[in-house]
Amino acid sequence: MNNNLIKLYKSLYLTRFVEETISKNYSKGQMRCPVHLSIGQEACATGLIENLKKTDKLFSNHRCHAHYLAKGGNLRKMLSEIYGKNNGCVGGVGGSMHLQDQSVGMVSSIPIVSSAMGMATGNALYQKRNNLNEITVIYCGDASLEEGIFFECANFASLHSLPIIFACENNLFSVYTNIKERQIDSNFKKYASAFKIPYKKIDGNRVDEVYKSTKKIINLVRKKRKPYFVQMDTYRYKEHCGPSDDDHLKYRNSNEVKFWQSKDPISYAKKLMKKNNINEKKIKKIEAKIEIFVNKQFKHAEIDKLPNYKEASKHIYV
Amino acid sequence: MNNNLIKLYKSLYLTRFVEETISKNYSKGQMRCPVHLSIGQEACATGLIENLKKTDKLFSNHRCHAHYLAKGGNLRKMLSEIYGKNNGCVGGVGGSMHLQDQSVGMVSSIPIVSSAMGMATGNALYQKRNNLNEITVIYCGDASLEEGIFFECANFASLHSLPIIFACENNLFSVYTNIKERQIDSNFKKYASAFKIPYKKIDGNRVDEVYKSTKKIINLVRKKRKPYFVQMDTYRYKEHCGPSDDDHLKYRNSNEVKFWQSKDPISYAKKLMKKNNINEKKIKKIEAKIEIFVNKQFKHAEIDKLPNYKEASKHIYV
Amino acid sequence: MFKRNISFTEAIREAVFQSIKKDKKLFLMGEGVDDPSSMWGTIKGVKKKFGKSKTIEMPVSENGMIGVAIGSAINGSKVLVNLQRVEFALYAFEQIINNAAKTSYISRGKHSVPIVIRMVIGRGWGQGPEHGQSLENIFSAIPGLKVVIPAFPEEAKSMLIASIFDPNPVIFLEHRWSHFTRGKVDKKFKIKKLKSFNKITSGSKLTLIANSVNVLECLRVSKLLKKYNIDIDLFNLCMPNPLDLTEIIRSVKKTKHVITIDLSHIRLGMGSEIISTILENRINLKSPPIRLGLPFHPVPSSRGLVKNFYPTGQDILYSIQKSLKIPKVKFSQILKEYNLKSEKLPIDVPDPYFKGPF
Amino acid sequence: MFKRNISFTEAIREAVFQSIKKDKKLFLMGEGVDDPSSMWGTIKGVKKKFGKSKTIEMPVSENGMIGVAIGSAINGSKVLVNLQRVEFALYAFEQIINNAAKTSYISRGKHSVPIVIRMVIGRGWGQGPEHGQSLENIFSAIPGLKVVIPAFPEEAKSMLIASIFDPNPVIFLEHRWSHFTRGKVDKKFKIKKLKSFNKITSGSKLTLIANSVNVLECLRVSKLLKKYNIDIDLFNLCMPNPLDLTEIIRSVKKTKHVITIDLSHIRLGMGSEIISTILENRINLKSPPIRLGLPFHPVPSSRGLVKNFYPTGQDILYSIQKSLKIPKVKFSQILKEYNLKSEKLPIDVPDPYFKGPF
Ligand SMILES: Cc1ncc(C[n+]2csc(CCOP(=O)(O)OP(=O)(O)O)c2C)c(N)n1
Ligand SMILES: Cc1ncc(C[n+]2csc(CCOP(=O)(O)OP(=O)(O)O)c2C)c(N)n1
Ligand SMILES: [Mg+2]
Ligand SMILES: [Mg+2]
Repeated sequence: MNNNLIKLYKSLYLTRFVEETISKNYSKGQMRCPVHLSIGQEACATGLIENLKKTDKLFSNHRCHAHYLAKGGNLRKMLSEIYGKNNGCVGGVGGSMHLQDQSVGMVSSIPIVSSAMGMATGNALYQKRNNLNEITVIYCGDASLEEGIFFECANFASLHSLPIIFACENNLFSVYTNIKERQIDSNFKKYASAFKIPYKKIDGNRVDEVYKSTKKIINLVRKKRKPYFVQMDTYRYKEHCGPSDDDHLKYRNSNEVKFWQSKDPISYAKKLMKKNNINEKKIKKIEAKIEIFVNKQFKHAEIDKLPNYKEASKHIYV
Repeated sequence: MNNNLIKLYKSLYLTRFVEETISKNYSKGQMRCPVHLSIGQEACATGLIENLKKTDKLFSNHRCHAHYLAKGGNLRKMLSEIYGKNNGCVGGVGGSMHLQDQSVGMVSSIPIVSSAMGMATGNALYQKRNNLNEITVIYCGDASLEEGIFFECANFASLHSLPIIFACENNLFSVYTNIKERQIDSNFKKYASAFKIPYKKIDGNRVDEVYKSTKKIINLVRKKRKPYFVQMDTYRYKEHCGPSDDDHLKYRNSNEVKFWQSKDPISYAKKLMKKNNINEKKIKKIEAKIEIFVNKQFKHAEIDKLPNYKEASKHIYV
Repeated sequence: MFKRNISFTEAIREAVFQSIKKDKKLFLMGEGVDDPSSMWGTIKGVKKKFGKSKTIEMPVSENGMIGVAIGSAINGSKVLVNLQRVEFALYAFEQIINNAAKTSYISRGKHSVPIVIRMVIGRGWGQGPEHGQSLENIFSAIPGLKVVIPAFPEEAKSMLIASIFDPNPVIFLEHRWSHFTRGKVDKKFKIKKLKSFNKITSGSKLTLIANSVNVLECLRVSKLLKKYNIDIDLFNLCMPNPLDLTEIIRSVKKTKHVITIDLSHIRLGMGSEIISTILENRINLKSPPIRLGLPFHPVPSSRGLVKNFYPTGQDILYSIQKSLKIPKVKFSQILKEYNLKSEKLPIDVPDPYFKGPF
Repeated sequence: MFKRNISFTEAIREAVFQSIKKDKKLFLMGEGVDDPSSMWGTIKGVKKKFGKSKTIEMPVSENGMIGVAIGSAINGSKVLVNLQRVEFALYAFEQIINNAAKTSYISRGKHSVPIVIRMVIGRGWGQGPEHGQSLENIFSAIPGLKVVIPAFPEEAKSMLIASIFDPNPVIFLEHRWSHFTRGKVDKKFKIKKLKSFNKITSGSKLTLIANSVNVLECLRVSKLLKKYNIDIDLFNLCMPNPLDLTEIIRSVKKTKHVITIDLSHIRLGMGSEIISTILENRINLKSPPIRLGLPFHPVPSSRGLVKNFYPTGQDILYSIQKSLKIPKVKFSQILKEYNLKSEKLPIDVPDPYFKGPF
């Protein structure tokens, strides 16, 4: 249990520290692409993905840093990509919204809302047809449930009983717009039920709960080869796109903000560790090690070279 | 009651006779466009639409003859359109799949599955915003519930509480493909519930039931300004597209075909009338009158002129 | 090389059957993929012959379907998607343009998308505005897609095989009228290289570029003109994307006369790209280039309205006369012979000539 | 006529506000239509000023949204739809092409679709392959759509008003960099006729056609060349669909030199249509036409990779030299002056010149 907690915390803290560093350094103007930070939402990524095997496949959207890191994606390549450098995971053609790392099963991040949904479903079809022991996870936001393609994929996944988990991070907002203005309520069970897809709602800020619940779900999906819908309620701290807070804009209720801050996934995990007799010192040591590692990767990315413009016209076709 | 039954029967018989005549004459090669006949499904159109006001707006799909006629669309113009003639309801540019008659609120038929859904929802939004006492009805097939746009519209209609009825004719097939191969089951309540849209399933072959149930529903939608989903199970007799039977292809179970034929909406309505002491003679008289009328319209359409090709380049813009 | 006279439909089917045999990673997907019509017989019996794992019946959800095809394909499946009409793909433009076309580019070639999306172009019998578009120029304006349009049975077979075994996403456009053509087709399975143009007839007087059913009409015209000593370099633009105009440039340098025929609208059609490129290449034409194709409005349904809509053999002849300034007397003789040979059939069904054999 | 120096953003906003005042049938629709960003301020405060009935917040469902807009519009509403990026419209191509573009045609003018779909074209700051496309050539290949692309604040205002009061569906493309431009804009509300071209500078030596941000670069070049006695007929192709080339034909007949710059890819871009049409019109150019625009591959994100991707002032100058054969000495002087004036700024943010005022 303790080992597990530590593993989870490492992943959480890595993600948080990487994104805090992005946030801190963004204004230097070297990360010249839009960034969508997951700060506040880390447990949704860590808790579930920690249960996946390397061979399991992950798909993501515009807010993909946490998923990439939790899946074990190469940090240096991620940062180099965000810096627009030649060592980027896709050589700089994609930027922050297109992270992928084939070597760990982080297949694709697509910044068009719900666009990765079809590909993920196709991936699960492939796994099923070829009797692979893998599963597919598609991370999506609450707004992605408003795109027709989600329903098309849910229908197909259910009809063909595919090993796919729709992992929905409900942070209540699409950019500045509350889910109340977009959907009739924020209980997604109704969508899953429409396709007889089993559903579970999880507190997305509690890494232990996400971990425990999704462990069972993942086992089920792997064994039974059928889809599952997981709703993880959570909250984003920073602005939708960019490095800063935007609470001054007042589109989010300040009590709501406070409520979610009191449920901070990192603090929560820390408390858990303490409860399990992992002391402050040990935690600090873990954190320090991560920080050193992360800072080094940032340095690397900063000094990586810009790609040669001739690369831009390559790979249009295979 | 009797008057009502007679009215319903007239509409049913008109539709049946028109389509039987199309079927009979199609091989003469003068109706040179694809036709999707509603023979067997007439009660879904008649029973519901008979309750609508002229100002209520109707949208349809490729299988639009019955809807057009039930809504009071001009028969001559419909036939002329199918014959590709200049008196066609859209001057011959559309053919059988694009019937519309503004004067009676038959707004548009679009032969791309579910494509009229968005327009219908927008129409209901217009009615709501302008406090009109109208409602919108969108006829759609079972397959149209597989297109993402249906879910997008259902969400929007529910969220904004729009006066729209999703009138789904479930004939169990999309072309030759059984619904079992396309959806997890054929109870559409699950889709309606996903958006908290009230739902009712009706025997689509019993015109009295369709009429009674939808009367209440239409009143409700008109008063409460909110959407409703109506599932009408029914069966098409002819091939998906074209004038003939295709039972020799055996894509439909012969017992199933027989079962539905035993539930023929015209025979059923006839029995009803007899039960209500409308005698055979009276019925024959009604039918004869309709037949004379219809035959005359066919003659008209046959001798209508082909449109001048110069019309083809008009109305690209308003 | 053993060639039989078979139909375009049979050629497609043979390509599908042989490809499934060659590569067990291939499967078919579509609405009604194994129904009694089975894309007008082009894929009839796949399930019966190869088992149900080779055909996946799809809900009527085009965008999701293309997404699923892409997702299967980046893993190593080869997917042949079947759409009865080009228009149904409009629902799937998002997946086609965002994912099919860009996956190789974005992944720096780590992912490939070996899918073929067969789409049928409707014409005749009152198809009308939403069942008669071709859109090949639009697909050809998207980098990362390949666009293939066979005109003859032989091309249908060899290019479908080539498309299936191409690692890139291919939009495979079949004209409904092409299905009826017949011609000699090699029985062997062979993976040829896809190329933009197939040369159909050779000549020195004029370069004529068309594709799909328009090529058939051009062939008839070219054969006729040959008798009158007017020999034409006729090209079938069978892969408009990616577009390699080398051969065309060479031909036009020789002929100094060029006519293009677009399957879709003239406006922003392949003809516009071809002609601009020719001009950029400093070729001095002896007469202005001519573009034929559809006028810039939707496809009307009635046979009364499609008169003057689709380019005809006569239109092509007149354009050639205009370009080459064929003497009046000679031209009226040509026209007479053309009219004699072309039967007076309704405008909305394929001319018997179109059936071939080619 | 009272003109003030305002930004493109303010011009758009003024057009929206004045149009709402003029016609109570108008309302706005979109994702985040009244959020704090409100399309980068272009529609800020509509709700506050005109009440919540004028803005309809939409779920993230683009195809449904466009369908809803069309359905409202055929009844008599005027709908202004707001999309933050062109790419999001890919989900809605079905509704745009099947219904928005064809409703007037199919209904024989009984229905009209007075909607305007504003879409923003991304560039710079690493937008990348799915946030940087423009697709104006694709929309312009669809009959029944109007496509409008303003370059200057004045155009932004007058053309948005004209688009809103046009009974047809209008794709209104705004380049993200245009938002920062400033210029003199008439305060009055006036419904002008939409036309394909606005003439920006007059001259006899060469016809230069561009749109959106490329016009700004052209203007700079044209002004510079004027000093060297090279006067240029510069046209802003502000409505590529429907396309009326009369003015261009006239200009090229005079100048005999033509260069086009596409906002999107050169391949099958507006330039190809323009140049083909010029040639069909039997105009003897003195040098081959030149097309500039984007190379035929997706938009990369990194600033290292967009080098050589977007046409620059230098590219334009070199092309003009190539066309006019400007003597070497003179040209190097021109180039020197150009380079002096254009600041060395990062490639992925708008040049300060782009801000105007114009
Ligand atoms: C098809 C499409 N429409 C709109 C956008 C603009 N957009 C980018 S992110 C976003 C919000 C998505 O919200 P959600 O799915 O809940 O994810 P979150 O940002 O909250 O993590 C929107 C609307 C887009 N990228 N793609
Ligand atoms: C988007 C789209 N995909 C496919 C088709 C081909 N198609 C025409 S009718 C039809 C069947 C539709 O079935 P359903 O909605 O149940 O209506 P029915 O024909 O049974 O009345 C199909 C698939 C189409 N017209 N549009
Ligand atoms: Mg969200
Ligand atoms: Mg059906």
